[in-house]
Amino acid sequence: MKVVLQDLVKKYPASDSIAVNHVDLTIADSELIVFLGPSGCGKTTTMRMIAGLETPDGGKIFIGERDVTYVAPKDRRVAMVFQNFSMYPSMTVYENIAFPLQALKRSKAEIDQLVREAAELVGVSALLKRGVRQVSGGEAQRVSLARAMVRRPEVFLMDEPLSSLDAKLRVQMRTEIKRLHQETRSTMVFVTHDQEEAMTLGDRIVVMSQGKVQQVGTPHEVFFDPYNLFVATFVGTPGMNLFDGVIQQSGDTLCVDLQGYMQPIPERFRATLNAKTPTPVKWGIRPEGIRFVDATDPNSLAGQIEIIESLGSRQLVFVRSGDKLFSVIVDSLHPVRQGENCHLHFDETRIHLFEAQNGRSLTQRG
Amino acid sequence: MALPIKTQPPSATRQSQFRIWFYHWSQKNIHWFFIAPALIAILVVAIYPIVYSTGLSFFRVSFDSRERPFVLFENFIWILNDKDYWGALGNTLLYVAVTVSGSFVVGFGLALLLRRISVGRNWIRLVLILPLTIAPIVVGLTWNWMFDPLFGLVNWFFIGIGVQPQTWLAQTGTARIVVMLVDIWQWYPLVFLIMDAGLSSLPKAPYESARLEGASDWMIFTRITLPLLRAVILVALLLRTVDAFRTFDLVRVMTDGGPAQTTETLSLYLYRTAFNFNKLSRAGAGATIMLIVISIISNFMFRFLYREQEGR
Amino acid sequence: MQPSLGQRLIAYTIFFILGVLVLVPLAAGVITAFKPRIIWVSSPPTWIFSPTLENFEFVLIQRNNLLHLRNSLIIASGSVTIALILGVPAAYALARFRFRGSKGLLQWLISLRMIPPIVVALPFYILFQTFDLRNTHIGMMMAYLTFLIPLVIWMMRGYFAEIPSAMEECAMVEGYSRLGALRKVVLPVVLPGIIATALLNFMFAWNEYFLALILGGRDTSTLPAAAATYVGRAQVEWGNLFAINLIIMTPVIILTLILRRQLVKGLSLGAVD
Amino acid sequence: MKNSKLMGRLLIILGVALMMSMSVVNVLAQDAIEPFAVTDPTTGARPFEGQELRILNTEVVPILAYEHEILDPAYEAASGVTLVYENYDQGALLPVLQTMCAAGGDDYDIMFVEDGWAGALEALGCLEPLTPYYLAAPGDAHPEDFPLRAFGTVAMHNNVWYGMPTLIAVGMFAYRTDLFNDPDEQAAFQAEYGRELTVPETWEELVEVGTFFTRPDEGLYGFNYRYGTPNNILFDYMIHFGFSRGVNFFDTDFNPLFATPEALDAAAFFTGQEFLNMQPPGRESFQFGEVLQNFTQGAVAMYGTESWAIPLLLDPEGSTVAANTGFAPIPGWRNPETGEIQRALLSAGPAYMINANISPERKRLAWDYLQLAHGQQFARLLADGAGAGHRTSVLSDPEFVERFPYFPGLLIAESGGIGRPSEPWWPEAENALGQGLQAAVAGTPVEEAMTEANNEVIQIVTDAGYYESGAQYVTVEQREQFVCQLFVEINVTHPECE
Repeated sequence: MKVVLQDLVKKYPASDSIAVNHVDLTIADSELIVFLGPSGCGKTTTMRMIAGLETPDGGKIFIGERDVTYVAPKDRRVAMVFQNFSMYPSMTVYENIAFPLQALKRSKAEIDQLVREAAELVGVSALLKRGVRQVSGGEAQRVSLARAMVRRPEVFLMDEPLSSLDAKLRVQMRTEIKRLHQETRSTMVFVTHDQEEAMTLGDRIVVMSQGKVQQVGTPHEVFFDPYNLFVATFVGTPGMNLFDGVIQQSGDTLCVDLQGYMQPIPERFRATLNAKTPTPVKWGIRPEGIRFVDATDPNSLAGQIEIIESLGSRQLVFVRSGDKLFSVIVDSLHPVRQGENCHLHFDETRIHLFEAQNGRSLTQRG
Repeated sequence: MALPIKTQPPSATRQSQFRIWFYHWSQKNIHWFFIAPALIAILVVAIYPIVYSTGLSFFRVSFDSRERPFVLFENFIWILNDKDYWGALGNTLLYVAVTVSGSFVVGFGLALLLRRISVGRNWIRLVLILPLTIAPIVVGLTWNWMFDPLFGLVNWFFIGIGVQPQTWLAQTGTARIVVMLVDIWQWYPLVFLIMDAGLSSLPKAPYESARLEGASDWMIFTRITLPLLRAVILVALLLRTVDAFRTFDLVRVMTDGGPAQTTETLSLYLYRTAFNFNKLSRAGAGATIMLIVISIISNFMFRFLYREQEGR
Repeated sequence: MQPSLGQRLIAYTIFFILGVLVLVPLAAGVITAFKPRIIWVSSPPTWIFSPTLENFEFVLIQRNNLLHLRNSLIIASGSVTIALILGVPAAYALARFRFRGSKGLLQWLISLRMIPPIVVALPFYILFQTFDLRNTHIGMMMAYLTFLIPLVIWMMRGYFAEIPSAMEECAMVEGYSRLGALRKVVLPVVLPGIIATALLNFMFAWNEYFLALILGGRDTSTLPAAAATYVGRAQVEWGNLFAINLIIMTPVIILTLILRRQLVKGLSLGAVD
Repeated sequence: MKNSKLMGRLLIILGVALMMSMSVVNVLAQDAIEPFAVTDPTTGARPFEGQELRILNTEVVPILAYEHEILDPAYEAASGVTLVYENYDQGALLPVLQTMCAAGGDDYDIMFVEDGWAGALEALGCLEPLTPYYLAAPGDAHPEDFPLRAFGTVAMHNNVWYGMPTLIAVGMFAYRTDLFNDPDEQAAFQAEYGRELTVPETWEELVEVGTFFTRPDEGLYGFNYRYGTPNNILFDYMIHFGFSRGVNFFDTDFNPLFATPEALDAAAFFTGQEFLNMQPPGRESFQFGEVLQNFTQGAVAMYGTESWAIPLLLDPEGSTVAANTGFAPIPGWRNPETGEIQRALLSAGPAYMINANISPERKRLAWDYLQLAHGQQFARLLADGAGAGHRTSVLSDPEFVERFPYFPGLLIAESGGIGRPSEPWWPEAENALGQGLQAAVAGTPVEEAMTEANNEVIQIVTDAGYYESGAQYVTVEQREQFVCQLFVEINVTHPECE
């Protein structure tokens, strides 16, 4: 079932500051979409409006063709999994899963069958008789998934359901949710502040900040083609190297000046730069786009290795060059030593340019 | 997955303006649906009496005349010039300070102590909260009887250990202390109950790590227990303070404010002014001032409480 | 970690002393309730005597305190019930919704508990007079609500704040109205809290003296007001007084005994914010 | 100067006359009340059948208990009316009354009203004058059967008859006959003081005897008084020390008289160490209950009390010394000139009064009960059963006097009693004076304490506007005149009225 958010606005109660600022979004049928953003960016509020737990101050919400803006949550046929709540403490696992069905006034036999199916699907069949004290956090979260599924909702809403689990369990549950999505093919909205989760789960990612949608796109798009500075810095660990710079015409090519070293800028930016130089910009490059090269390489910037952090198979190296500190990711086998002098080469294709004033990407888009 | 789910027919896409407005309104003001009944009740049972008595304090109203001339601040001026009022205010503040801190220390101390033992906890708990279940007037009378200088058990206890019996409730020095002790006797169980419950819900982890780090009991208490229990402590203190301010029954039956008015609390003073001296509106003025004083104190405690809660 | 033997010994000694301090006055009172008139007081106290029920007979039958007992039961339980019905939803709203003035409202509510009963008495009397509520249980319950509602809201708010709001929101998404969610999901969880609140408030209502005295009529006068009549100008009728004291104490102590687990559980539920 | 003073007096006399005539007019202006009875002796009809009569009452003194036992069933059987009592302790009764009267409530038909409270309740319009009811149905009331002073204090206020006295309190003195009659004690006393051990007649004698009997090791003390709440202490001081020395509350212009040399002299004795030392510990807080308890438990040899306590002292179930209790007139001062012992005993007490806010029908019903409950018939029953009484005919009945030798003493006390002023502000003044006395007991120099109290009373009277309006304090003699006036109005004759 497709979900359409039309110019949604939500103000914080008890103050007039805006939580969700004119959000327009269409979520396709059977899509798993992830809302990603720092806390307080409005992602959860947006989801709660889809669920009906908050009423928008402006705009409309459609589920399928139905305008549900003013429909009570119980009548929206959505399901929601919450961040810090998983099981009703006064009920057993079985009663928990049966709970949404009781609201539909189904027969006992029908309920029983549906409960068992749902329990089977998330793997809690063995726990049905247990109470909340007798299940672990991960199991409780599975129960909440089963409870969400049992009603066959048109839309699944998940509000950081994994954030209270430990790292290993989180990865495991992530896979499970992905599998569930593939099996049920229902529309799923997943809210998280964890970009790794967003990247691995989402068909598409909605990056939000300060109540606004910053970018909507596939994980690949969001990572490799951030629309603006916010997305560029928020997505990716460690974040993009970003510096103020001035674009200069150096002969035929555009360059950015790095303490005398002129880094060429790809041609694709020329159109958006209005051919007016020198132009102040923010320029950036992800740590993965930097390589160590020999000192002989003319297209390189000299620097000194300050800190080395191991990331397992790779290592994160901080290199100082003048007043700038670059983070570089290289293979663990690459020999680096603290204090060593080195030379950095920037992959032209991975250079990002943003307008200095509003942070918008200068990449030309079709 | 074969079972068909009944789906409701799609609701009308065009909803009436009114319905939208109403939905909005009701969602925005949903809290009022819950609060309104209590608020209306409070309006009748609390605000009306307060407004009425405050209103009275601007008139000359007494239990000995039907005329009620408007006198503006006369009653307030009178009451502020009455040394008995200030005496009663001082007594009340002392009473509140001593009994609240006393019942807190005893109640909290016992709750802590109860953690140290394992056998017979339930029985001890039960015995300890008994005084709370007894009506203040009964408590006062019982202790009056205990302190009777000729026939009371306290007296016989003192004779037993070879001390001259004292006339506890008849001397200005001791009456105050005895009344406060009895108040503590009556109310420490409330603090005990709250603190006992608070202690039993403390997490274990900080204690274990502190102990591994070799912290002393005292350090654990001041650095871990107290901070973790701050909100609970404040709730207990607030509840006690609120009730201590309006103490009436206990003092009324034990000393009736005597001897020499050393135990006369504000409640008793107001009672005397209204019912013994017939000066209803003076009592109203006194009560108004008392309410202002109390609100200032409670406001102060509230700020403190909220700072704590928001700091988390 | 296990406290040392010495520590435990000290703890038990302190509990023993306190137990004596708590129990001796109560026990002495209870014993006196069974003493014949002539030895209500004596010097030294008499401990050996043939117990008599004449004090109870006098208090219950001659002075018709069964009526007061009934009044006490009706008024205390009734006022607590009404206070819960009115206060629990308000407490829920104050715990759940942040709206303009919600904090101020809470503070204001608890301040109301500090109103000296003297302030309330005459206005209530006139209110009773106007609406013909004199000598009715409903009227007395209204008067008691003055100090019960604030405490109910104050305590219950703590309990509701404990429960994640996601709990009832989840139920609401799963097909229940807000009220349905409250009833099916939240209520079972706060039940110990409600019981603790009810019990504490019952104690306050049951033991109330001043309002009962001024506002109570023949059909509404409660036990504490009746107890005070045994401290007369002529004499203190100790035996009768302790007999009625015992009657006042017993129901509350029995209730506390039955509900003590819920009381402790309930208090710890709300106390930890 | 002289002229203006004269004018002032004239004005006062005119004012008093105006007030009196107005009250007479008031009485006349009221609708005449039909003659009525709860049972018609000829037809047996019971017009009030099924009604309830609601009586606000206080605590259980045996007199009231007797009323319950004997009178009420008989009345209920005869009239078909149900009597509903509500009891409060005396301290709590006043707020209940005040609240009801201030709000014009009609919760109770008949109210127990102490003489000290009547002024305030009258001002609230809560008290129903009884004259018209008496004129319509005199029944068994017989108001002339009381000494004038007692009736004037307890039943009347501002020249209006409001109540039927339920009991009249006068000072009484009780002592332990077993101690006074013990030959060993007598011998020891003789040896120590060189005179016989007799029941003391003067306060000086009492101090001697009391000190003699004060033996804390045996748990025995000489004498016991109450010094508790402020108004009690004032009460006792005035009854037993002040009045007998010629102290009065006020002069005719409402100037308080508590710092005059006589008053200070009496106060010094009352609060002096000699007098305090023979009393048991705790005296500073003792009130009626405790002093009674001390005596009935055998802890004191002598005890000063009021007449209502007599039945309690004689009850073997209530007092360990009931069989050994003797009564005597309260001691007094020996007038050095005449050699006579001066005693002054305060008459005070409650009366049953009718709530002015109830319906006319209920008022008539209430009157019917009142005149029966406190009529001559019942007074005799009461004396017979409880050994208590306050009517002249009872107290002077030879048959009763033989059984209860203290009756004549009560009658004398009632006839000589000086009641409290029933001004609305009196409780406040009483409190100030009581506080002064308590301060003196606690050690403040008597003169200082009483002068301050006296000044406070002046302030209270000033605040009440009495000096400004030139109000006059009604003396005991004037009050007697009022009573006689009433008796003229209701066509009864009293031997004391001429």
